[in-house]
Amino acid sequence: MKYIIAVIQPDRLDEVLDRLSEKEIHLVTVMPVMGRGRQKGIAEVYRSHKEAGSLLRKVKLEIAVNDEFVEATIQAILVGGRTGNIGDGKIFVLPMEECIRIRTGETGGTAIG
Amino acid sequence: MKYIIAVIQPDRLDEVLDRLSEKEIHLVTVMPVMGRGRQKGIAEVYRSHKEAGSLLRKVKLEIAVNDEFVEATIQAILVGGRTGNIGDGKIFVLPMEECIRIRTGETGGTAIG
Amino acid sequence: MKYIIAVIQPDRLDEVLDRLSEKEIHLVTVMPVMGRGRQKGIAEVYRSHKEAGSLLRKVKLEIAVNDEFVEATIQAILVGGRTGNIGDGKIFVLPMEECIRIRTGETGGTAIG
Amino acid sequence: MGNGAKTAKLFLCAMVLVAAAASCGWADPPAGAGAISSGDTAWVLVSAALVMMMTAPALALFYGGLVRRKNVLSVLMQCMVVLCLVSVQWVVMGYSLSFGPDHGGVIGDFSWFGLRGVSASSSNSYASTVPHQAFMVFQMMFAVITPALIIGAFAERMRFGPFCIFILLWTTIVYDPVAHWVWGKGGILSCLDAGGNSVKGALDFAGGTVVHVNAGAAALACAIFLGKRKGFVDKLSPPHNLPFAVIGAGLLWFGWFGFNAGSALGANGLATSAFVATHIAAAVGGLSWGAMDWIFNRRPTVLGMITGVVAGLVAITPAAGFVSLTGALAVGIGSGVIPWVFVSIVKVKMGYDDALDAFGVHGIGGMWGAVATGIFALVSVNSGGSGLLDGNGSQVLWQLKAVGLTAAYSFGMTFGLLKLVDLVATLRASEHEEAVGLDLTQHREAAYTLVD
Amino acid sequence: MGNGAKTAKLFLCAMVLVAAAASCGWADPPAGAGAISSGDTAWVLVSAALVMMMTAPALALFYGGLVRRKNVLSVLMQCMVVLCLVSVQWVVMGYSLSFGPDHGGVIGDFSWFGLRGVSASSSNSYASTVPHQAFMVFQMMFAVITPALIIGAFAERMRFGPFCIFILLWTTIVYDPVAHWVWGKGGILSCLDAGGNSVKGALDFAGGTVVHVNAGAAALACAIFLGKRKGFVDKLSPPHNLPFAVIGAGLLWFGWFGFNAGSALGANGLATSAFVATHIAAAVGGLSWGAMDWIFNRRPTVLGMITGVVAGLVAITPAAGFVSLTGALAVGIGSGVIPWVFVSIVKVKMGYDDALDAFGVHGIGGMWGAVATGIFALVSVNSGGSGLLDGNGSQVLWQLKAVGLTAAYSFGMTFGLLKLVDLVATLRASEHEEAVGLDLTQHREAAYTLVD
Amino acid sequence: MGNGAKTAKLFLCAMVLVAAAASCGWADPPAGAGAISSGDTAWVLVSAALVMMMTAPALALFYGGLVRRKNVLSVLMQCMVVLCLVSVQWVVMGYSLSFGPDHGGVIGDFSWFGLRGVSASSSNSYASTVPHQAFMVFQMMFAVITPALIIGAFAERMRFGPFCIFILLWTTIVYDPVAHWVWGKGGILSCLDAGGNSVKGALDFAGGTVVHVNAGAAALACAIFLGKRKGFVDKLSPPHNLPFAVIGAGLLWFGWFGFNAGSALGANGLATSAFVATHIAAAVGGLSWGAMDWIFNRRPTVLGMITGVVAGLVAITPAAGFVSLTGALAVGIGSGVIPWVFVSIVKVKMGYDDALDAFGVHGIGGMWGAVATGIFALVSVNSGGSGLLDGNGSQVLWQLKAVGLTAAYSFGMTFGLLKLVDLVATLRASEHEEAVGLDLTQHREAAYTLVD
Ligand SMILES: Nc1ncnc2c1ncn2[C@@H]1O[C@H](COP(=O)(O)OP(=O)(O)O)[C@@H](O)[C@H]1O
Ligand SMILES: Nc1ncnc2c1ncn2[C@@H]1O[C@H](COP(=O)(O)OP(=O)(O)O)[C@@H](O)[C@H]1O
Ligand SMILES: Nc1ncnc2c1ncn2[C@@H]1O[C@H](COP(=O)(O)OP(=O)(O)O)[C@@H](O)[C@H]1O
Repeated sequence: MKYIIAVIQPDRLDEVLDRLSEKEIHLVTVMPVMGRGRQKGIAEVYRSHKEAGSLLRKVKLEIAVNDEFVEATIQAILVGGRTGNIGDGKIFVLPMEECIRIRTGETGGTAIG
Repeated sequence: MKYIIAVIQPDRLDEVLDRLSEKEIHLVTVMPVMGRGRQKGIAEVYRSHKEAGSLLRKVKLEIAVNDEFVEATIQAILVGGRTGNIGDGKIFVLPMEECIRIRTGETGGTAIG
Repeated sequence: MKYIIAVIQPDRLDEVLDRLSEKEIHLVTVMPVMGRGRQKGIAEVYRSHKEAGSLLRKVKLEIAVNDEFVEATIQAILVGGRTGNIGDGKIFVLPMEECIRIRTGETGGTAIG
Repeated sequence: MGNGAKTAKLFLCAMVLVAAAASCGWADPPAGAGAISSGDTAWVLVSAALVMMMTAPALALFYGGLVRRKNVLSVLMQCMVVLCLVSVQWVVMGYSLSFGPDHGGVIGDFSWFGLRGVSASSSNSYASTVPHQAFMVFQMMFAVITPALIIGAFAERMRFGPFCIFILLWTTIVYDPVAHWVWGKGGILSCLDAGGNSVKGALDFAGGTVVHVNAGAAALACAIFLGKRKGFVDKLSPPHNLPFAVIGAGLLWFGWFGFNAGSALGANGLATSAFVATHIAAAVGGLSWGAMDWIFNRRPTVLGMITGVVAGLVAITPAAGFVSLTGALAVGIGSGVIPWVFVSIVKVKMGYDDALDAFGVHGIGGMWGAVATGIFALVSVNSGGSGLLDGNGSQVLWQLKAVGLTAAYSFGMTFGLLKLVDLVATLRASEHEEAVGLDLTQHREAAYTLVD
Repeated sequence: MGNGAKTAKLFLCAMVLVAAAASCGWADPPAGAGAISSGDTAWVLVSAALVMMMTAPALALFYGGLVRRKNVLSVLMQCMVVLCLVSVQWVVMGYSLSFGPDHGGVIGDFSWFGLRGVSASSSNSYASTVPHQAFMVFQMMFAVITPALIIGAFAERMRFGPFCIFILLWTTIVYDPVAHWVWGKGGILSCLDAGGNSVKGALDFAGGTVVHVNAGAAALACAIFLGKRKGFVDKLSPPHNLPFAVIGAGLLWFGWFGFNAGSALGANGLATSAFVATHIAAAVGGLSWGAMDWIFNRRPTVLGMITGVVAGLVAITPAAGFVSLTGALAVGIGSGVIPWVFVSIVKVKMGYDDALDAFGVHGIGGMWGAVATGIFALVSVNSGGSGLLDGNGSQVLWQLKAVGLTAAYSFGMTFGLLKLVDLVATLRASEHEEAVGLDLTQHREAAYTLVD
Repeated sequence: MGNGAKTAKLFLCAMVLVAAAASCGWADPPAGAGAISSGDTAWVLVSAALVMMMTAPALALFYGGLVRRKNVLSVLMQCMVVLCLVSVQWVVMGYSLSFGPDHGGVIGDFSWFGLRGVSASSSNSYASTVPHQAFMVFQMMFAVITPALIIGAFAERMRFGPFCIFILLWTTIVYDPVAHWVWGKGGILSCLDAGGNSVKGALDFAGGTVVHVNAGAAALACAIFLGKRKGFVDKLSPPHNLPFAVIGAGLLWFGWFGFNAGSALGANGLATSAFVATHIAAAVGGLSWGAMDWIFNRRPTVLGMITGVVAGLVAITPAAGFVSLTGALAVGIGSGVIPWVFVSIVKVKMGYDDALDAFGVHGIGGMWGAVATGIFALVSVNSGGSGLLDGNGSQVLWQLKAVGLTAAYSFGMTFGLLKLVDLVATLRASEHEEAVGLDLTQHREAAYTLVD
């Protein structure tokens, strides 16, 4: 089982979610984040004071999947999230040891989906 | 050491925190997230335009624990978070290699609590 | 490759980001969280009703790095984040198996930076 | 929710009918008496606009900021609907029932149904220097805000359909008679007999009893009838947006000048005196509540300050046109202390869930204000009222009578109406609806996006 | 963006010139006629302040709450800039072009350039009981809000520099003539001939045609010209802050009393009548839209309610001073139903992206109101206007003529102006600017912090 | 914090005493002279309400939106407390000290203590057509907003208890005398001698010197005395909620019509002229600041626009009733340019931490306005004032004298008072309090929930 974390552009979220659905990956957790990356932040200016302004709004997705779904998940995110511009973001794959469904107490591969 | 991630219903947060405290698990990080799961989102309607509306408000907890606390943590979340309805959420257990307390620089098992 | 998670005091963020930059660690994802730790929360009072008030505002950083950067990252966070008071927070190091840059599809160590 | 949609269809049809009905008559009303003053008319119209603004956005924000994120829209919606619904009820029959020709001191009648005979150009003896319709529309805003105040009691757990029905019944069966008792010519508590002559009666300059005691008692009934929110008292999130509540309080204060000083029905010395008294009571109410917080809870809180300000405004409402500076200061101190004690101690002991303290602030504050009016009213301020300090102790009894009668009637009738409506359509949101929040379940909307 | 900075330099220079130019003349204007009434003046000044408040913060909030987080400042900024820019244009020449001496029924002239001859102390025959400048400044606020309404159509995708140029051209070339046609003495649609005598013309009490149909038609042109936002229609985030939109709607309602009842230009029976009609149409508009939502979308929504309220206010605007309660109720029902159908069904079929329904609400609502005025105007309410119900069917034709002419002129000219401006500076934000959001790309600011 | 609670107890006791004290006298005041005009009274009361609204919620929002999330409530609280505290001080003695019988041109006295002799029904010669109390309450709102403006300088780092003491001292020892100098009969800078006859003096129509220069100089003293916030200048988060600041600015603009046009103390030509001048200066101020941003920072910003608008309003305050359109345009341009240069360049060089630019905008803007009044005042606009353009160069000297005296006195006394208060109770929040935020540490509240 893997825990996949992806940071994407906010306006690609709907697209990525759709692509994931197409591959039968329905369960996702989403949250707003700020990111510092290669994409240059736009320096904000408040009453002529320039902010460092290195942080940009991004969206983070977290998806726990069984091993056989890892590739499909990555592909879906790549297809949905890619614009080809700097700032498209990253996918991180972490190992996961256990998954439990709170409602039923089920564990492991069956709990994940 | 494990890094436990749980996604729960927002209104179960206080209950889960209490259950965790009872088991002497005090240190927790909490954040609001949106989740797409089996629970059908309620389709929002704005001026007769129906949103896809698949994302629901959830709360995510992250708890780093020593191995001997894993079971207790999971149990506390299960007891506090379960309503028996779809949407109760999941617990994910990830391996963790190191933990450092910023204040003291302590590492490992002693830093965790 | 490691996935480093740090929870710090909100007002240390700028400092930590600067320290990280100095060590050539530019890529970071940041988000606001609430934390329950050893630092006693301040009990809020609303119309004489005291809240449990155990949750305090914190900031979470997530940084994916190649193994050789782990130490530098931790040091930067320790230096930038430490005030010496309870509540300074923690650093968690998780193993990471893969990293993919969405824009190019690159993977592994080259994708991380 | 078929019920709801049906109710909605009924709305639409009813309004078409009302439009049709109103179309007979109204056009050229028999002239009243008294020359229209442009200054007084400007003042009354501005005041009416200010009081309208108190319901939305002021009260809506004040209440909306105090609930949880998932219910804020439901509170805003309830305020908007009360504003719309009661306005229509008022022109159709509410005004006539409240201020129309008296029947036994208890209620008006349908003589002015659909504003028949309520002239836009000439005045009525209720307010002899402004058009009759200006008086009517000013009074409308009071009828609107009263049920809106009750929302605070049942916030976060009432279903929307039954809410609408309840409000419509409540304004007709509770507000209209009570307004008639106190303000209508010939009303049992009124200072005017059916012929418009001055008689002994309860003093209520701008609605301490009619609006606040009335709404407060109804709020208590609602809180008890609907029961506690899940998680009450210790597992409830704090106010989701206190700045909203502060904006709301600021705008309420602003609007209250229309409410109280506007009740002089002219731009004159009485309006000025009421304006000053209103402002001072609000300021002192805020300071006193803040001081109580500071002394007993170790810190003065913003929520405390604005609650005290509102309590001060509530308490000065019946008194504004009757008391001097001394009275205003005294009313202010009392309204920072008495509701504070009630909300912080008594309420907690009683254990009911009045979500936003509609009873604690408006009910208790209104009662204090009504009694204080009986104590501090001075003939030197307003020849129409003298109180205990002027040696007229009986006025206090009149005030108590008005408060008692109104509170009892309002509490009892509200309870009855809730039971009635509950038979037709369950009032209380289901456990699931409450957990998910009223915004999504009742209105299919979310107040804020998390991501974009 | 060198273009932008250049425009900015031009601004500064232009303003210095204007100040210099205005300095010749103006000082001691030839006195008009009519005694100034302090009550009427108080009312008109308050009304002007209220209408100013409608553009910022009311409309700004209403619109700003409905867009995405990354564009909210751009909408607020556009409202502020319109307010500033058009105010200056108005005193320089807009007022003169709109209300100055008539030329062929089509436009005023430059006689009152820089307010030359527009007295602050004596009145003009447009409003005989208030200072001429009070009338001027009241009218200014109408000139301001009209282009601000159009913002709803092109929200989230127009670059800021060209926007400023467009607004300045639009107010001069579209608003000023249309205002002259309908309200100027001698205007082709006006009820006053060049000598100020009553003649047959279109009825538009407070700007149903001049403001709403005009802005609505321009909005449609903008939506079509600029094209759809990326992600339209299914990949767009919902309103980022609905409570803001509700505050905005509440304040719009409050301000609209100045808009409509202020248009009586005095604190009198007519103002009172317009006040009541305005309030009732708003209330019924809200209820009707809510009912439509409930019936056809299963739930009444807050956004629906406030949209209906605004539609009701839009539709009653031309009618406020001409119709009785019946008319107001009818106008209200129509404005909850007709724009609802348009926005929910017709617009969807047509497929253009009018981001915040500026055409659907103001255009369609304004048209309905204009026609309804022709139907429901009663001489018993206002001797200056009779409609179909009074047996004067020809009034409906006048109304249709005014709507048709205004809509056609506004739509055509707007399209032309957009093309023109687009030649000089691209109107549409680049794909990247749209993705990152206008706040950061156009203004280097973020509306909210995420962390601190 | 025992200190705080003790202060709070003192509040409560003091207020009871005040109520008692005020109860002797006041009742039936000796009548003044002049017939009350309902139109003028309506206008002054509305204006007083508008100016009250400027402090809360308008200024509170403007300031509150610009600070960090953890301090927003502390700013709102400070605004509310100033409003409450100064209102009470004013009726007790502030009004008497400011406008009561003159003593040596420096200060009034306690003749009108507790409003003794300040009639609600008859007028005083300060304003002969409205009740004396209406004038008093209108002036009260100026006394309220002045210290509230200073909050911008020490935002995010002042402890609440000492803040309260400081404000009370400041309004009594700084505001009241300065108001007397400029507006009181016989004041050293006043245009009225002790007998009420016109004499040479400084022109300050609505408080450019009394309010803005005064508050600005005090703000500078506070910024210097309290020192920099931790993280200043590069590690401070940007404004946490700019839309709040925009709402605040919009409402300030709206309220400023009461501030400036209300200062005509009647609904007449002068009010109209002041209304127009106010509006135009605000608009041009916004445009000019926007243009400066565009030229020198590459993008026009929303924060810049609204800062310019406020600067324009500040600068036109002393001039509103004295200048023509030309003057208003010139004042507006200057107030977009001069404070911009100061805030963007001079302040940065000087390096003090005036958190929200209270000195930069109100101090500098107020000085510019005061001088500009001396330049652009025209007898043709107001027979009471002529400036350089009218050939009366000495007026500029009077203006400079007023500015200099006020700024010096205010700066010096403020510094002294801060030192004094600091001896009793530390003004500056501890490092820990500043890091956690004032909301939690001073008030035990959080503005927003993160989760629910
Ligand atoms: N190594 C990393 N650790 C944590 N977050 C990262 C890392 N690399 C990228 N990110 C996140 O992804 C976002 C996009 O990265 P960026 O470098 O701008 O784009 P790209 O990957 O296309 O070059 C960043 O804003 C940051 O939030
Ligand atoms: N595999 C997963 N990966 C990421 N998040 C998940 C996953 N499964 C569930 N979640 C999170 O848990 C929430 C609840 O899941 P849901 O399927 O609705 O409930 P249940 O587990 O009771 O069937 C989801 O909204 C989502 O945020
Ligand atoms: N074991 C843990 N699991 C998850 N979050 C933790 C853990 N320990 C600390 N945290 C986070 O770090 C924050 C600071 O921790 P705290 O115990 O207050 O400080 P310190 O580490 O200086 O004693 C907490 O509020 C919490 O958000």
